[in-house]
Amino acid sequence: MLKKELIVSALIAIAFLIAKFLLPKPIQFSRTVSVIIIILLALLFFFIFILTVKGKYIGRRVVFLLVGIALLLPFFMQFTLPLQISPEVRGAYDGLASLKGGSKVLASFDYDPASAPELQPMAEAFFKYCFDNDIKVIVMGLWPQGAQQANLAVEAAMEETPRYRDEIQYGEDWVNLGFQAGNEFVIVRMGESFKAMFPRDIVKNLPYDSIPVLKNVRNFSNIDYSINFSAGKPGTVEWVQVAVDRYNLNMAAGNTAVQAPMAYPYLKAKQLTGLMGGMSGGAEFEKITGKFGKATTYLLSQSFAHMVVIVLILIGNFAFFRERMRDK
Amino acid sequence: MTVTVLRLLFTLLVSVLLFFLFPHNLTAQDDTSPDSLIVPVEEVDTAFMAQQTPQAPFNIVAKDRPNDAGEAIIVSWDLSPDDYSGGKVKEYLILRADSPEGPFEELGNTTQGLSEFSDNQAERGKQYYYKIAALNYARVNGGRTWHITSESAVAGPVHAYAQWFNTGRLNIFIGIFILSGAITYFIFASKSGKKFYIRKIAGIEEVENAVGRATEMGRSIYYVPGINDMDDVQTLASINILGRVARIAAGNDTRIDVPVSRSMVMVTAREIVKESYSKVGRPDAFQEDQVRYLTDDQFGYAAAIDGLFVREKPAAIFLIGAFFAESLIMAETGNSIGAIQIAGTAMPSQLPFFVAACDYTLIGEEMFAASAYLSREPKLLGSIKGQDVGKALFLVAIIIGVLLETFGVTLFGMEFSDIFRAR
Amino acid sequence: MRREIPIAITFIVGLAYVIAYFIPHPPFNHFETWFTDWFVIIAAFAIWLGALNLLKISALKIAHKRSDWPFAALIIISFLVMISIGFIEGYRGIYADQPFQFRDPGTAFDWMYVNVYMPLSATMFALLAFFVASASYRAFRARNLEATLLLLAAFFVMLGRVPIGDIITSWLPYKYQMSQWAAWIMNVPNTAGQRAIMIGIALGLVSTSLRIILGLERSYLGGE
Amino acid sequence: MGFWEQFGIWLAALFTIGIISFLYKDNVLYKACEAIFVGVSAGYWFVVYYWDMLYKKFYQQVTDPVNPEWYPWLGVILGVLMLTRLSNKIGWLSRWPLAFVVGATAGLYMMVYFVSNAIVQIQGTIVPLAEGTAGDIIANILVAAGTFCGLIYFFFSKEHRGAFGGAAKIGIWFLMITFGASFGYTVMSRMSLMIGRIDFLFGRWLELIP
Repeated sequence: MLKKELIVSALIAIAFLIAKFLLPKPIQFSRTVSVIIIILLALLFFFIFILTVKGKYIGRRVVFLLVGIALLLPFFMQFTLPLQISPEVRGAYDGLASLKGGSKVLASFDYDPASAPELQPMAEAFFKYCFDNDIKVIVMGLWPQGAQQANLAVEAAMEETPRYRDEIQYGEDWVNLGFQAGNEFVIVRMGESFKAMFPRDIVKNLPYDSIPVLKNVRNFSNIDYSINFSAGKPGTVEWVQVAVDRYNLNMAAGNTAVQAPMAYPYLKAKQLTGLMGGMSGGAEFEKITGKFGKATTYLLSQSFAHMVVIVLILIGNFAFFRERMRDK
Repeated sequence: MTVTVLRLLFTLLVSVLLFFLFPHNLTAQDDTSPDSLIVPVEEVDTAFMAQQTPQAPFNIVAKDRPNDAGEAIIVSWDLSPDDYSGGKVKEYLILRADSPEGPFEELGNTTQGLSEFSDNQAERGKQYYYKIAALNYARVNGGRTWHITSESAVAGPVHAYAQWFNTGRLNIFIGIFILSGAITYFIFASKSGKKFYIRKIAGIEEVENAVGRATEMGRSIYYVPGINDMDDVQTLASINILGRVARIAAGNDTRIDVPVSRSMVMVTAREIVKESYSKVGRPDAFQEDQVRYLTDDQFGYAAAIDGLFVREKPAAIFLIGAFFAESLIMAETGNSIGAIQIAGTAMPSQLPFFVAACDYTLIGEEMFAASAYLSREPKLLGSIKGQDVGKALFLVAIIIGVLLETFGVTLFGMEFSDIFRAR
Repeated sequence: MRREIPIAITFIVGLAYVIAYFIPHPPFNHFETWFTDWFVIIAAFAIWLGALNLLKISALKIAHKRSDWPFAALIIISFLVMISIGFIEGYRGIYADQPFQFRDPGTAFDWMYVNVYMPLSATMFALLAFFVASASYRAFRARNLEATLLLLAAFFVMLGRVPIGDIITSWLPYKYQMSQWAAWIMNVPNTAGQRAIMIGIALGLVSTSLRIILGLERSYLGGE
Repeated sequence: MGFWEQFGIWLAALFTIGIISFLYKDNVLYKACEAIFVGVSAGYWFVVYYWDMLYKKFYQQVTDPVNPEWYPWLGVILGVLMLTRLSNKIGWLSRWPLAFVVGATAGLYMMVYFVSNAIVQIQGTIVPLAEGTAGDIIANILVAAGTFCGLIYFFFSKEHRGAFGGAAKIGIWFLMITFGASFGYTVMSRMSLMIGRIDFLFGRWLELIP
C-alpha cells in the first residue's frame, strides 16, 4: 500500500522536475493546436455524457481531473474573448472618471492573499488609472494583509509601466496608511479623524501631518471618492453601513464573486455607485479603464471552468431525467 | 409672502454690508514647486485679482449636532452670490477660533455648491467661533498660480454638548420595544400553560434520526460549531443546539466530537457537553478531549476537519453556526464518506452549498429557532411565536407602506418609509 | 451562587448594551468600541487555553505512540517555530532603530507567511473549485420545482458572468443578452430572497439574544 | 533571485501540491501538510493575537504617554479570569468573562442586526411600485412580492396551508433562486482561486506560462 503511494509520488515528482528543467519555456499553443485541444475536450465530455446516460456515473476523481485540465490548458492558448461592460462596473468607473485631477480617493484593501487572484487585477487597474489621471490615492486596510496587497499592486503597476517610477511620488500621489485592527469601529473612528486611527504611514513610517497628500484630509468629508476591495467581513457591508450611511461617503466596491450578491441590495439602494464582482468584474474594469492585466488573461480559464461546471450539471440532469423516464 | 420678501431683503442688506465691512484677503500661496507653468504671483495684476474676488457667503449658523456625544458642530451658510457653475467660488474654507477675534485656523473645505460642514473635531463643552471664506483660484498642472478668499462674518459662540437620548432612533426604540414585548409576552403566556402550534422543521426533526443512525452503526458524531468566536450570535445559537444534540447523543451512548476553532468556544462547548452528559446521568462518560481546539485559522481548521472526517468516518455530521468559504470543503468531504449531514447557518452566501451537499439545511431563522424547538420547553417555544408576531407586523408594514408609496400618500408630510429610517 | 452571578452579569451587561444604542451621551457612546477591545483582549488570553489544548492532545498522541503520531510531532514543531519567529521578530522590531512590525515585509515572519502559510491556505481555499464541480455533477438535480429554480438561476448567472454567455446570445439585442439576464436575476429575485433571509435572521437573532439576556438559554454556563 | 526566495517558491510549490493531492485521497504528504498547516496557523494567530490585541489594544493604550486609557484593564481582568479554567478548583470563575461576553454580544448584536437587517431592509422594500419603465415596474413588484412571500415561508406558528401555504411556496421559490444566484457567483470565485494557484505552480514555479 505504502509502496504504491511512494511510486505514484515519485512519478509525479519526476513529471514536475521534467516540466521545471527540461521543457521549453514558455509553452504556447498555436491557434490550430488550441482548437484541436478544445475539440478533444468536447469529445471527452461527450464520452462522459454517454457513460453517464448509460448509468455509469464517473467518479469524483475524474471530475477533479477534468476541472484541473479545463483550468490549466487555457493558460497556454491565445484567444481573446469579446467582453461587454456591465452597468455595475460602468457605475464604478463613472464615479472614478468624473473626478478632477488632484481629487483624493480612499482605497480600502480588505482582503488577504487567498483572494488575490480575483481582487488584485482590479486593484492594479485602479492604481494605473489613478496614476495616469493625477488622482491621489490614500490606501488603508481593515485586514492585516490588505495594505501589503496594495503595495504589491503598486509594485506590479510600476514593473509594467516603468515611467511611473519617475512620475509617481510616494507621499504626494499615493500613501499607504496600513492596517488597523478593530473592524467597523475603525471606520467609525475614521469618521472623526483619520489621524487618530493612522498616526503614521507604513511604507516610510512618516507622521500623518508630514505627508503632502494627507494635507487637509481629516475625515471622510475631505475624500472625493472611495473604493473598497473586499473579500468578506469586515468589508463592503461595514463600509456601507458606517461610512456611506453615516458620513455620506461616495463609494464603489470591488468584491470577490462570493461577496457580490450580498452587495447588490446596496447597489440597488444607490448606497454604492458601482460594483465589480469577481474576475469578470475585474476584466470589465480593465477593459473600461484600458489598463489590461491579469483578469483579462485569466478570463479564458474562467470561462472554460464555467463551461465545465455547466456541462457537468447538464449531463447529470440529463441522466437523471432518463432514469426517471425509465422508472415510470 | 411678506415675510419671505422681508427675509430676502434682509439677507441682501446683510450681504451687501458684509461685503463692504470685511476686506477681501489677497493672498498668494507660497509655492516652491519648480514647475515652470506656475505664474509667479507678482506677475498677476492686482486689478485682475480684484475682479476675481468672490463674494463671501452669509447667514452663517453654527449649532451643536443633535443626537451625538457632543463631538460635532454643524456649520451652515447661504451660498455666495458668485457660487454657480463656473462662478468665482471654487471652494469654501471653514475657519474656527476660540475667540471672536481669532486667530482663526482652517478646519477644512467643501466644494462649491455645498452649504454645510460638520466640524467633527469640536471638543465637548468648549466655546467656538466660525467663519466661512469663499475661495477662488486658478489651477495649473496640480499647483495653484494664485488664490484669493473673502471671509464671512463670525458666527458663535457655540459649543458641542451630548444628548441623553438619540431622538433620531425613537422609531427603532419603539420597534424593538414592541418586538421584545411580543416575544416576552408569549414566553410568559406559554409558561402559564398556553399551547402554540409550531410547524415541523425538517432539519430539526431529523436530528434524532441522525444520532440514532450513528448509534446503530456504532460510529461517532461530529458537531462543527462554525468558525466564528463567541461574539457572534450564530455561535451562541449553535452552542445552544449543541447542548440538545449532545444530550441525545449521551442518552444513546454515542460519542460526540466537537472540534472547534476558537478557544472561548472550546471552553463553552466543553461546559455544555459535560452538562449534557451529567443531565442524562452519565457524567463519567464525558472526556475532555471530545471538545478540542484545532486552530483559529479558517482553512487550517478546514484542512484539519477534512483529515478528521476521512480518518474517523463519523456517521453523522452537524455543521451549524457561522460558516464562510470552508462550508463546502467540509460538506463535500462529509458527503464523500457517506455521513448523514445536517447543516444550519445564517450566512446567505453559504446556504446554497449546504442545500446542495447536506441532507438537511436550517435556513437562517430556522437555525435560531432550532434550539428552542429541540428543547421542547414551552417558554422557549413561546419566543418563536413572539418572533412570528414581529414578522406579521413587518408584513403588514410592507403592504401598507408599498400601497401608500405607490399612490403617493404622505403622512404628516413624511413618507411612510421614513418610519423605518435608521439613523 | 456559581450560576446566579453569571446570569446576573449576562442580564445587566446585555441590557446595558441594548440601552447604549439609544444614548449618545458618554460613557454609553464608548460601549461598542470598548466591547470590541475587551473581547479581543479576552480572546488573546483565551487562545492560551486553545494552544495548550492543542499541544496537550498532540503530546499525548506522541506519548501513547498512537497511529499518525509523527504528524502530531509535526504540529508541535511547526507551532513552536512559528511563535518563536513571531516573538523574536516582534521584539526585534520594537527595539530596532527603525521600528518595524513583526509582519512587515522582509521579516522572517513574513517569509513564513508568504511561503508556508499562504500557499497552504490559498490551496485549501482553491480546493473548492473541485468540490463545486463535483457537487454540481452529483447533487444538482432538477428533482422538483424548487431545485429546478435553483439550477436555472445558477445556470444563467454562471453563463452570464463570463463572455461565453453573451457570445451564445449575441444574435439578440444587448438588452436581452445573457449578461443582462444574470444582472436581472441578481437585482430582482436575488434581492427579494436576500431581504427575506436577512429580515428572518434579524428576528431570530433578536429572539435568541432576548432569551439569552433573560437567562432562559443558559446552557453555556454548564452545571453547578 | 536569492536563495531564500528560490527556496520559498519550491517550498510553496510542495505545499500546494501536497494539499491538492488530497483530492486523490488522504495520503502521507497531505497529512504532513495538514499537520504543518495546523501548527503554523495556530502559531500565526497566537502571535497575531499577542501583538495586535494584547500589545496594541492593551499595553500601548494603557501606557500611552499622552492620554492613557483605563478601560482595557477590564479586558485583562476578564482575560485572567478566563485562564482560571486551567485549574479545577477555581475553574468556575471563567464563567464570569463568558457571561460578560455572551451578554454584551447578545445586547450589542441584537440592536445592530435589528436595525441593519430588519429595519433598513424593510425601508428598502417600501418603494413606489409604479415608477420607471414597464420593466422597472415588474421588477419593483417582484422584489416586494418576493420579500413578502419569503417572509411568509419563515412563519413557524401557522400551518403552511391554503393561500398562506401558497405564499410560503412562492417564498421558497424566491429563496431557491437566491441560492442559485449565489451559487453561480461562488462558482466563479472558487474557480478564480484555483486559477491563482495554477498561475503560481505553472507560472511562477515552473515558468511555463507565457
